[in-house]
Amino acid sequence: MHFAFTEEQAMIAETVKQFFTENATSLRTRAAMATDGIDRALWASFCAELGLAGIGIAEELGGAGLGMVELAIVAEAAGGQVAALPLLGHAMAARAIAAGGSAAQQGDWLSKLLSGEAIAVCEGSHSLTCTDGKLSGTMDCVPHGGIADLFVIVAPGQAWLVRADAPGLSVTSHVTMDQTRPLATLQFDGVAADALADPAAALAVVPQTGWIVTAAEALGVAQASLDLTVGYAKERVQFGRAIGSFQAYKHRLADMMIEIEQARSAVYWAACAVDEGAEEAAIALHSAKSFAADTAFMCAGNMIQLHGGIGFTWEHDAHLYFKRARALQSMLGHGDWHREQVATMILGAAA
Amino acid sequence: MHFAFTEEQAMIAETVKQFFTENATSLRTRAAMATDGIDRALWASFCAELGLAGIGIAEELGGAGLGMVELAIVAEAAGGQVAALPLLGHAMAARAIAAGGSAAQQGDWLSKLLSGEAIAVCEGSHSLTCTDGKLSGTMDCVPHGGIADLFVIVAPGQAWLVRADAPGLSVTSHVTMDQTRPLATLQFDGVAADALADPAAALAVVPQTGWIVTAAEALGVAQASLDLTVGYAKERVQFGRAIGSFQAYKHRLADMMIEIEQARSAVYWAACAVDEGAEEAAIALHSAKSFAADTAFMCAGNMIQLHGGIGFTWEHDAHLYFKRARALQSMLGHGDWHREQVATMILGAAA
Amino acid sequence: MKLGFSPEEELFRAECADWLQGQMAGEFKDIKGITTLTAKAERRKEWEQQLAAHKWSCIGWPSQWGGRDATLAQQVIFAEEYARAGVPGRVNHIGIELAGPTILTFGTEQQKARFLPGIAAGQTIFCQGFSEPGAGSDLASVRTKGRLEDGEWVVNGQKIWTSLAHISDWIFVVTRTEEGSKGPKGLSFLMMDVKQPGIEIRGIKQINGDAEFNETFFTDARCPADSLIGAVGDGWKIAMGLLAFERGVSTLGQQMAFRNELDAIIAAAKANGQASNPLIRQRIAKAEIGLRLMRYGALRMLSNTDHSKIDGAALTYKIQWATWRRSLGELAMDVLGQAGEVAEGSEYEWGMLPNLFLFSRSDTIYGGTNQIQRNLIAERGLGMPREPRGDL
Amino acid sequence: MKLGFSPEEELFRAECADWLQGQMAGEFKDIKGITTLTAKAERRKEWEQQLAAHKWSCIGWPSQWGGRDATLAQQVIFAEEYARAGVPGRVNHIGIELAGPTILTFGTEQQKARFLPGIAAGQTIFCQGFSEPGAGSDLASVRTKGRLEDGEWVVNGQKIWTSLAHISDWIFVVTRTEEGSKGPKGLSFLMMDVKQPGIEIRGIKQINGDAEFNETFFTDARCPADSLIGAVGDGWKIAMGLLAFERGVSTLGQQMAFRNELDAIIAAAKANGQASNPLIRQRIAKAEIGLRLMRYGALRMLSNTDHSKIDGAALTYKIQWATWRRSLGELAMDVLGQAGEVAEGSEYEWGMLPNLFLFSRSDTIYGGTNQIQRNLIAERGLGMPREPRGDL
Repeated sequence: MHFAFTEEQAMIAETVKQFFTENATSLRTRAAMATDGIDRALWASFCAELGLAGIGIAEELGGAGLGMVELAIVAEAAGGQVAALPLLGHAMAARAIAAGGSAAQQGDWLSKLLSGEAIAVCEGSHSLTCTDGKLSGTMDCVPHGGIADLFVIVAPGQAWLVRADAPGLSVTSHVTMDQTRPLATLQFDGVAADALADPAAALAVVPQTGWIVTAAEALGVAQASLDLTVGYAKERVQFGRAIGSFQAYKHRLADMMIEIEQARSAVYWAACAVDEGAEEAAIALHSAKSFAADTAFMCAGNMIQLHGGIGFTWEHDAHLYFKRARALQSMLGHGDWHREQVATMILGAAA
Repeated sequence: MHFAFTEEQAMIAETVKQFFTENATSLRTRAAMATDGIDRALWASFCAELGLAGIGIAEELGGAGLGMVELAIVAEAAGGQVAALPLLGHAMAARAIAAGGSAAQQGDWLSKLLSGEAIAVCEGSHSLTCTDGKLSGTMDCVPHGGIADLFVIVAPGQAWLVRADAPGLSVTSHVTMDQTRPLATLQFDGVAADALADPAAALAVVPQTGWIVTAAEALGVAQASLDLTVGYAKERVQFGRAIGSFQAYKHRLADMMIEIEQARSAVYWAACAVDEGAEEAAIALHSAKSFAADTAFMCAGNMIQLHGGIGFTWEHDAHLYFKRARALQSMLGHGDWHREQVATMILGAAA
Repeated sequence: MKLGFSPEEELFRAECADWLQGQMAGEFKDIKGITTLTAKAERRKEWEQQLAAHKWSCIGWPSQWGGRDATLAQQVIFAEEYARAGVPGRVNHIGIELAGPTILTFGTEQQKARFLPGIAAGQTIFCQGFSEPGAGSDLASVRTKGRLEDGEWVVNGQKIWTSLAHISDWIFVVTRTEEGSKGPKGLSFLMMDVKQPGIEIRGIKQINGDAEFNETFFTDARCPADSLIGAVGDGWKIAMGLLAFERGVSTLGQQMAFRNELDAIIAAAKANGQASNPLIRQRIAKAEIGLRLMRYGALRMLSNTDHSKIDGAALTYKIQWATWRRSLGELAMDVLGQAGEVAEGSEYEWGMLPNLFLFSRSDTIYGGTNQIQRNLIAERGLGMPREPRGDL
Repeated sequence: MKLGFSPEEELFRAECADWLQGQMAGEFKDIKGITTLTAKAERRKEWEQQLAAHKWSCIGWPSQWGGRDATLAQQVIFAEEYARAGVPGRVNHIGIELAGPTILTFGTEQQKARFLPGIAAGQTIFCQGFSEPGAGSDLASVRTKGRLEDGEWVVNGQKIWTSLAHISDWIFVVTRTEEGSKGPKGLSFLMMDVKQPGIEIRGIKQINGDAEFNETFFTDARCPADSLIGAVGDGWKIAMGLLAFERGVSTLGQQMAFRNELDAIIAAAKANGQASNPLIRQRIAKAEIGLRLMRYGALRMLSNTDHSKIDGAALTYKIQWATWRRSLGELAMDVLGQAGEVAEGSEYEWGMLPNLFLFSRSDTIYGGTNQIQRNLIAERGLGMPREPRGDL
């Protein structure tokens, strides 16, 4: 029992933090926002130079090994810079293929995905129908759907690979509030789909991976919101005083820290519980996703408020964090839904 | 359209405020708490000297006339001193008899109630059964049930008068968190009941009266909690400063005032809407009861917090307000229930 | 205490409703239902003039200056019917609700004659030059300088958050006219023509992608000597008086806009099934109650005639509506779900509810942040010690 | 990062569980399940001694002083099994968790020999004399005076909120030993025998009708010169060190008590149907999540070995649990409904949940109010400027 980073984990944390701080700059992120919402050069160096796209994928499959704790470390750092990256979909997709793909499916895709040569997105659906291996129906609000080469689609008891250029598939990317992760609509008209060999195995890893990445990103967003506001509090003068000297301002910062510390416990508890196959993993995941996303929203909202007028301008980065935080709340299950899952575990199903 | 007190209303407000401040002292309230939870001498002078027990009862029935606005003014002042009085049950009972009683029932009871000679309590029940004019069953949590001479009991489509000394009725008074309004259990074993002549008319006035009195009491509790805390903030020194000079403390007081001002609008909106028979009366009543009770709880809780250690001692009056506030939240419908009624009005019934 | 309206007042209501609905069904059909402050600005200036032509522009003003000496009840009724008819907000609300009343209260007869007819007629659109960079909520820190030179005021400096400056004709400016003065002393209140070479307007793009606010730069901008309202050095007093007008009848019009927003949320919840989610039901009920209480709070402050005491309803009004509306934005997004994050068109432009969500983050900041509001409430309303100024 | 326990640790868990459950089923059956701090105090002193006799009294202490040099994991396991077995809280928790570690860290060898065996053996029950009337959260304002006279410290003054003083043998007292000194300077830390004529204890009746806290009056109270911990004037430093011990392994035991409270709420909700109320379900889920996060926050701070950096989990822990528990009290009452306001017996005495509701109002006050906690977090954790002291 040791609930702190190992030396290796601390080193990864430092490395990725430095990588994102240096490379995922506001300038580059804004350039990505103006186009399709990803910084391709950043993703390329993340995959190639850092080699971290393979975290959570076994080494024998060409991955980096390691586990959810390390994935959370990476996602937290990415979130801290609101980096415009397809990390979320990638992690879900690659882990789904690693867990549930046939050797051929793994061979076709994993090395391409881990090298950054291809980008995959993974999404769940309850409404697609599959007849004779052909998918029909619509999927809304697919994050980064517009830039994917491959879709991994999971449905109750089933999972498929679909190439973005498959005949019958049309992808419409939307102008999205969080411009670093545009949502797309996928229209399937009898699209040939490659069924994953072991859909149950894929289904087992997809939600946990998604929740950990979003929760860890949210933690990064929350911490960055606090850090940036603390910096501002020290330099900004109002009424002849550093605004950080106003007790109400200080207390608001303190409230952010109180939530963030809990969010941090939640994220690494969940990641660690998944890695160890602990019974608590389910409750930990729901706790982490709901708590961390709400914390990110609270902190990013406070960042705007505590910056005053400049905080709601386009020019300042606060709105990037704020919009990311909102997106993190609404994707992969709203907080209320996750809490209802926790309630079901301890109280039984709702009447 | 003039949403401010008339001169007469302002005068009543001043008179009752002075009356309660002078007479409903902490010492007397604590004496009442140690016995059966009412200050009989206070009730006697309220009825006899002030003659305000007849507010909301037509003058031709021996009442003081006037309406719910004036009743709210009285209840607000009583709440401001956490007075140990049977005002709530009295108002509901007397108005029920005035509205739905036969001339004989009115003659039997109204003058006794308005003079303070007899005390009545009014409560709703969904579980009592009435066979051949005899009531059976149990009623829990009847406020001041232990000191009533008369019970006015309303049920869907029915209403009865029951004397406290009626054979078959046993009344058990409980030690109650708010000692100024002990709750009692009433056990009916074939108790002879005098059915009110017009139960629908009684039913129409009972809930509105109860909600206005509790909401107005809550407003008084909230305002008194703020006033007492403001006084403390000016005199108490910590860290070499008046604690009221700490911005976090100031802001908390401001938050109380923000809620109280809304609660004040709510209470008098509801009272006025009932007096004018406005269509909005229903939504106003649910708004007033839920908002004012929550405000009272928030303010009384803050009063404890902002007094520090002394705030949670028995010696200080803060706990009297706090317990009254809690009781006001839970009686006559919790805030969540009232808000659900509002939701039903604007969204339709829940699925 | 009386909430209802008299039969005469109900007749007045019918008159307002008839005229307003007639306009929105007829000549001004094209602007019905606009909810933003800036859309179709030129057409809405024509609407201001149409209002004026029928004496509906500023009914609370004295009839001498184009008003109707309307009673409080009449003003309440007009605001309600205005919104009910789907008429868009007033592009000259600053002129009608702030500049006009300020001139009526503090201006000379000459100034009244010079400005009021243009404002009342919808010919002179006003904006407000208070905030400055580095002194967002701190009016006493104003650094924009004004000096009297050859019978003209010459102004240099910069204002920020000048809402609607880009469509305005005039601006009122708080300037520091006493060299070396500090704090609230040495400030003066000037009326200036926006359309002059010395004034430059730059839009500030906001979180929602729109630009309602501006930076306004003054470089030897000029106005005649008699554009000064009150005396030299009265700027603080007049600005404070003006801020009090903000809590006037106009609040009712603003509330009707909130009503539209809440109604849109209710409609969305009914349409997508969230109306049966008990958590959403509670939040919608709270929003509904909050909005009603805002109305009755406004009526309380408007009915209040005893100005010797602190008016708690007025003092707490700004933070109340701002906080309510910010929560409303969050509720809107939770009702819409992820779909609310998708724009309808191909531009970064937002429909009513997502725009509410984004824009409302500024409500708790401009016009005095929530933090400043709490200071004011505790200090003015509850007699707590003032926050000390520093000397940085 | 590792949450699970090793097979050896699981063996240790079995050992703890066996012994504790055996005791609660056998000799100490009569105290099983007690949840208040004060009930059956004498019998619980015997329990302290039983723990000591089997070396379970202070397992984290060095074995030289009666401990087991237990690892963190072992301490976590013991705390969990202690609560799981339904063993009541430690009446000597202040001795074991605060006084003992303080003496271990700051005491002389002589003092260790004098005090530690008694504490470890459950013979010496300690209480804490920090707060004073008029200086609730402000330790630097201590006015109780100590002077050295004929080889003895003589203490005069008054302490307040002395939890459990009425059942204690010893008290540690922060006194002002330098005449005329102010603030954190000139304070000293003394160990004093409670049972002497110069010390008088008066219970303070609380909101819940109980009296756990006390006023403690010192009138020429005495202790030998070598009862001073550290040097004269070190009182502040030692008190601050002691407060850090409050965030140790004992937090886990406290959490197990919280677990019992939340479980009682869950059981009540299931019994009365509130478990199907979606609003209550959300609140129970939030409470559950909050409690779990407290556990992992505590494990983070206990696992943290890098003391050069601010430990955010430790710094935010007090306000986190206090606020959580206060909300839990409100949740309990909303689950119970009006019935929760009725006492079971004929005295003003409360069952677990209503008592939680009432008593938890003090959690956010004693040991540093939430307001003080936020100051500390912002100042120590985030480097914000300190609140200035006044000179009143």
